[in-house]
Amino acid sequence: MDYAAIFVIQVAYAIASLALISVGLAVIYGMMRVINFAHGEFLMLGGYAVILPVQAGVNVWFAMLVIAPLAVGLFGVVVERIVIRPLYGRVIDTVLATWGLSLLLIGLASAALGYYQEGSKPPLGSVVIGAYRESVYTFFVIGITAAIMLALYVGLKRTRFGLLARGTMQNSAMAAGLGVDTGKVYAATFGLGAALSGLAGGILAPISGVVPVIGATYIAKAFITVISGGATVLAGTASAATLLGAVNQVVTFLSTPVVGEVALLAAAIILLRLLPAGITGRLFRGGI
Amino acid sequence: MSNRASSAGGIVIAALGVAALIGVPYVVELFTLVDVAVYCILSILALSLAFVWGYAGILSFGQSAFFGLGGYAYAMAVINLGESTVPVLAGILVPMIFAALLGYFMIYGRVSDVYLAVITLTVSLILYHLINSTSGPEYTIGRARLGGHNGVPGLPPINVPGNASAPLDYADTFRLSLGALLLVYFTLRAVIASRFGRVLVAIRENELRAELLGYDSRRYKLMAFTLGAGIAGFAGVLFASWGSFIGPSVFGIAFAAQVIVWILVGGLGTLGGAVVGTVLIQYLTTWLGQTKALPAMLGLSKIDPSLVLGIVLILFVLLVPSGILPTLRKLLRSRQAAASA
Amino acid sequence: MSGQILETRGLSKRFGGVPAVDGVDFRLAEGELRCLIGPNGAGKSTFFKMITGQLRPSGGRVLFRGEDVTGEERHLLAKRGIGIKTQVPSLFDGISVRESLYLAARRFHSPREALRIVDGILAETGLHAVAERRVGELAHGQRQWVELGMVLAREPLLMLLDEPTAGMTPDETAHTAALIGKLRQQRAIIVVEHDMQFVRMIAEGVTVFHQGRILMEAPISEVLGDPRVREVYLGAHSERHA
Amino acid sequence: MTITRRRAIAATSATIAAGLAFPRFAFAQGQAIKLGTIADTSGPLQPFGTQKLQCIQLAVEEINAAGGLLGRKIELVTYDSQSNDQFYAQYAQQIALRDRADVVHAGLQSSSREVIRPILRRANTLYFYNTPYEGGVCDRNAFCTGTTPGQLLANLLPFMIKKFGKKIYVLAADYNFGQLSEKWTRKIAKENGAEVIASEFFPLDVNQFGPTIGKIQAAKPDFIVNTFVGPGHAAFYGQWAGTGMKKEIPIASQTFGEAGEHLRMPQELSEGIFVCYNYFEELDRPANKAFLERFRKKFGDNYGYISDLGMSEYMGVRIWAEAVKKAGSVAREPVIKAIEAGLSLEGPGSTITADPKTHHFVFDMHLAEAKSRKFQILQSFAQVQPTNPDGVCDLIKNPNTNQQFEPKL
Repeated sequence: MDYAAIFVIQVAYAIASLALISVGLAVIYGMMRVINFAHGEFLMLGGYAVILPVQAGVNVWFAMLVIAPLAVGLFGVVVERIVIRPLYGRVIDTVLATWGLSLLLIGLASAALGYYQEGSKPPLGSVVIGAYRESVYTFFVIGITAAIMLALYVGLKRTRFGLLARGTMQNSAMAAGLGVDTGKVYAATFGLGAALSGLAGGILAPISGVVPVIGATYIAKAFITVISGGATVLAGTASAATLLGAVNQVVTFLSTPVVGEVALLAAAIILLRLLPAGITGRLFRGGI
Repeated sequence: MSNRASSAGGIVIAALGVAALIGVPYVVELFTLVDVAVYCILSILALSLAFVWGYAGILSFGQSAFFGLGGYAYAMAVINLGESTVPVLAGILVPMIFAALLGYFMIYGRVSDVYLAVITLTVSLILYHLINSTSGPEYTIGRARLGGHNGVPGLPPINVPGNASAPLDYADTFRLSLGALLLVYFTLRAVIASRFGRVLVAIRENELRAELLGYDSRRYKLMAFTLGAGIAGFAGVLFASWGSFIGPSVFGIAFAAQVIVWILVGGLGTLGGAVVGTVLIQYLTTWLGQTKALPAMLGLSKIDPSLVLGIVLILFVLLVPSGILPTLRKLLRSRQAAASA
Repeated sequence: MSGQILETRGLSKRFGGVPAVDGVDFRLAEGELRCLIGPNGAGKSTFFKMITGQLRPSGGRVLFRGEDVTGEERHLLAKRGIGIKTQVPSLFDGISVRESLYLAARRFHSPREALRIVDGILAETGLHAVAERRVGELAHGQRQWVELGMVLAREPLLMLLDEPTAGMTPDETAHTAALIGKLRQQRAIIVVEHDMQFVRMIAEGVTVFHQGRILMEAPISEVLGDPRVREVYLGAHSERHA
Repeated sequence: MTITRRRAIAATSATIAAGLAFPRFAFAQGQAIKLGTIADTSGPLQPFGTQKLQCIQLAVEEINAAGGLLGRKIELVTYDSQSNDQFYAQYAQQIALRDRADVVHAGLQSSSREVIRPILRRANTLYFYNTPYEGGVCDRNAFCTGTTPGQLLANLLPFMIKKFGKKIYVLAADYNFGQLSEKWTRKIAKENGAEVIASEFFPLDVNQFGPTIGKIQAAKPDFIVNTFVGPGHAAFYGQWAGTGMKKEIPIASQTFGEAGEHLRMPQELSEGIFVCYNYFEELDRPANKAFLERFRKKFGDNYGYISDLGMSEYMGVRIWAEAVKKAGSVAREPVIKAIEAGLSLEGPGSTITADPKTHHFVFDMHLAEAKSRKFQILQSFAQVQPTNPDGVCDLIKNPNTNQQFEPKL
């Protein structure tokens, strides 16, 4: 019975972490149709934006919830200006340029920081569930992911920025005609996606640590989640993360982490064959 | 005019190639042969993607997976059989069959360009994870262990067909690799000039129109994808034989990225560009693995190769999007025009 | 029945619940030339797309020469002998005019035959001057000719022409009208047109589409005098400007 | 192309040589002796590769400073394999065929060793593998100076079993090192009346251990034995402590601390982990103190930690140099014969002595526990013999043997 509880918690955690690592990518892809191949490295930067300040004595929560999203978000705005903007409309070129950015960031991080795993213990301690113990931080990750998704929903649905952004993405010429500075909206949207990635990287850093190539362990999963989810940012990410996260973790419990990962990827490919436009391709047309 | 120029170019390339095949082993030292051989082999891989992406318009971002499958198929077969003729064929056929299945899935499913790119890359990563988790002794094909992360070391090289006790030496390996490169290059040129190739280009330009004219674009694309996989697999066979080793890193994201950088740097939509890009970039990364001069100049302890690859990729996309070869041709042409004016 | 080259029965297409084509029964005889007219959004292009396999019908059937071809693949429909010139020219921008025409002709003809057809079309359409240019470099009117030429090169039994004269000069339009007049000797043709002058030049039979349905089918003179047609056009017109 | 390439290479090697040249000695004319090495100095294995390369550099520099070998200078030829076995294949060919190195000291992961070992054997280039590993390599062309399970696990496991109990849970890296180490663990456990109740293998990029930690709790072992490799696996320690299991189930590791993990991790994560190596910086020996001083002088204080990984490289180069001196030649055959004569050398951590039959070495082993970011030595075992299961490897009797022997269960 206790083992069942641990099992359920771990499945919920897998779903949450999948949604967490995907949501920044989903915002950028869903709203701008830009496939950001440097997404994994945005997560990596978010991780360092927590680990390094904490070593310098900064409070871990402040680093995680403020520094990481802010730093990576600002970086995203700069990247949009230099690399993404000249390539709008050239989907493949954007993929290649962001792939280049990804390699560049890995190279920079390994030159500057190396591969020394600092290691840290997740804050918040542990709880006892029957004969088992579970880290409280696991619950924190599940909770904060739900909070992020909710905040994003409200933000895109209810705020002026959300309205402008959605309008610009649907018809930029029209939005420009109405006096919207579409350049700013694109930059802000990319920045928002980057900030979410930074936040996600920061939240995961105390668990998995950070090394320059850590992005590679996230990137395939994030892509698959976003693409399986389909056109809508939130409903897509949430539904795909739920399905794939559950498949991944259940199989991992039954066998090994590797088989779990393969099951996730295979499930996604079958899904894409059945629903080429993703889970929400048909259901939530025009939603978020 | 341009046709005549390009066929003249072809004759020059062929002549130089044959001369190199015969002459080079007598004049350069052994190691240079070994080195040039691997450049030839990787160029064959690049050519396969240059064809699939540049002419058939299929964004196969996981092209290196077919290279890896070819290498692994060769490795498994040659360890079991000893003689290399069947393993070489296996190394070509296995990736082709795999590509035919995967391609059927994607192309007949009418998966869009970008999704196809992500799916091929993901399939490559799946293979990476799968192969990487086969270290245990239970993963054995006949007498050959898949080896997981260890890879499959100590492979017997390709031998003179039918005679397992006559493995190719370094000079032979060089001749085989260069010969294979020339063969693949000219075969692809012929394919592109054929009706099949011309229809492929038409499909790349406008798939809908090609279908409205009665061409079954999916069949053409699947055939091109499968052919490309066979060529990549062939390169994988040569690579495994060359290094006596094949390991799971050929399925990794870094290697997949490299192949794309080669094409992009050389010039998408050309065959020669693929070779130029491969040689340049491969030379650069190998050199970075051993140089001390450049980092010392920049005051760094060392330079991470991915840093350089990243910068090259970004700069090319932003500044030289058509790649080296087409840009050079354009420059040359405009200079000729200026001179004749 | 053997006289019909094309027949649709209750052909329908809905986009997210909104009907674009709504139960259309349409007949076209062998060798007939018919014009489709109707305001924007009346469903004409959607109708064409279902016949050529670009869209799968939500309901109803398409019969070509008496055979049910509903939902067949595009290339198979093309193989049966249906050719279409789309509303926005669908071309091979990166390759030359001659190569485009050759690829169109070569699909169902031997190389020698294909070359002969290409030369004929280049002469007929006046494209020989730009035969070696890349299609992407041509002016809009010329692009229309290239597409028309590609449809002709295949020598289809049924030609669907969606606004063939859009963007053409009056001279070119007249030339097109003459060409269509000549072509109809050998095959059935459906033309979607807005230009009533042009319609009058080429056709006697007209089908009027409105809101996804056939409003009326009659000779051109009758259609132009019909109050319903006038209302549809003027109504739609005033709505657009409201 | 060829010409520019050669020029570039010439320029490169010149720079390498210039960096190492010692102006104080005028070496006898005659070519320098070439010592080739391939190290993972970039990529995820960089913390290991850097340490290993530095130890080789120090050893070479010391030998050159003392007048070189046979009056000739040693020239170090270095390649960065970028944590990629594919590059090992490429550079091994290069070292053997182009550089024509007299000896190669290279290899970190067992997978990289198995890539280069056949290449160097075919090229008749003498090879030293200076890394603790899973044991069993039997190849006359190769010498292995690292510890083997017969030295490491055979001392660590009985200690753990006596102290904590008989139920063992194994966590290991998923390649030959981890796979074979797990086999050895089962064999040695059985010999000591204990039992491996479960084993899990992880590819090197795995960094999430939630489900595994759940499974361990369900299995309730008396202790854990891990063979973790690389930065991804290091994330386990934080997750383990985060679950609060740290105090419940002790850990013995075959690799912990080898990249100085205990120095960088929060103290509570490393506290109480048991290890057994042939070298620790903490060893209280004059030779060790002098070595560390020389190392710090060359590389500064901020180098991390030197473990048996680095020390094996240092000793590998040293014992090869000793053999060259004894043989009076740098040629392969005399050098092999010199070592096979039972060559012995006093080093910073231990006296090491060649085992002629297996081409492995005998040395002192030390069992230690991580305490306050240091290793506290609990017990030492003098001159422990290397692994040679059932004495199957005998290179004196069967010099043509070329395989890796595995434990029989």
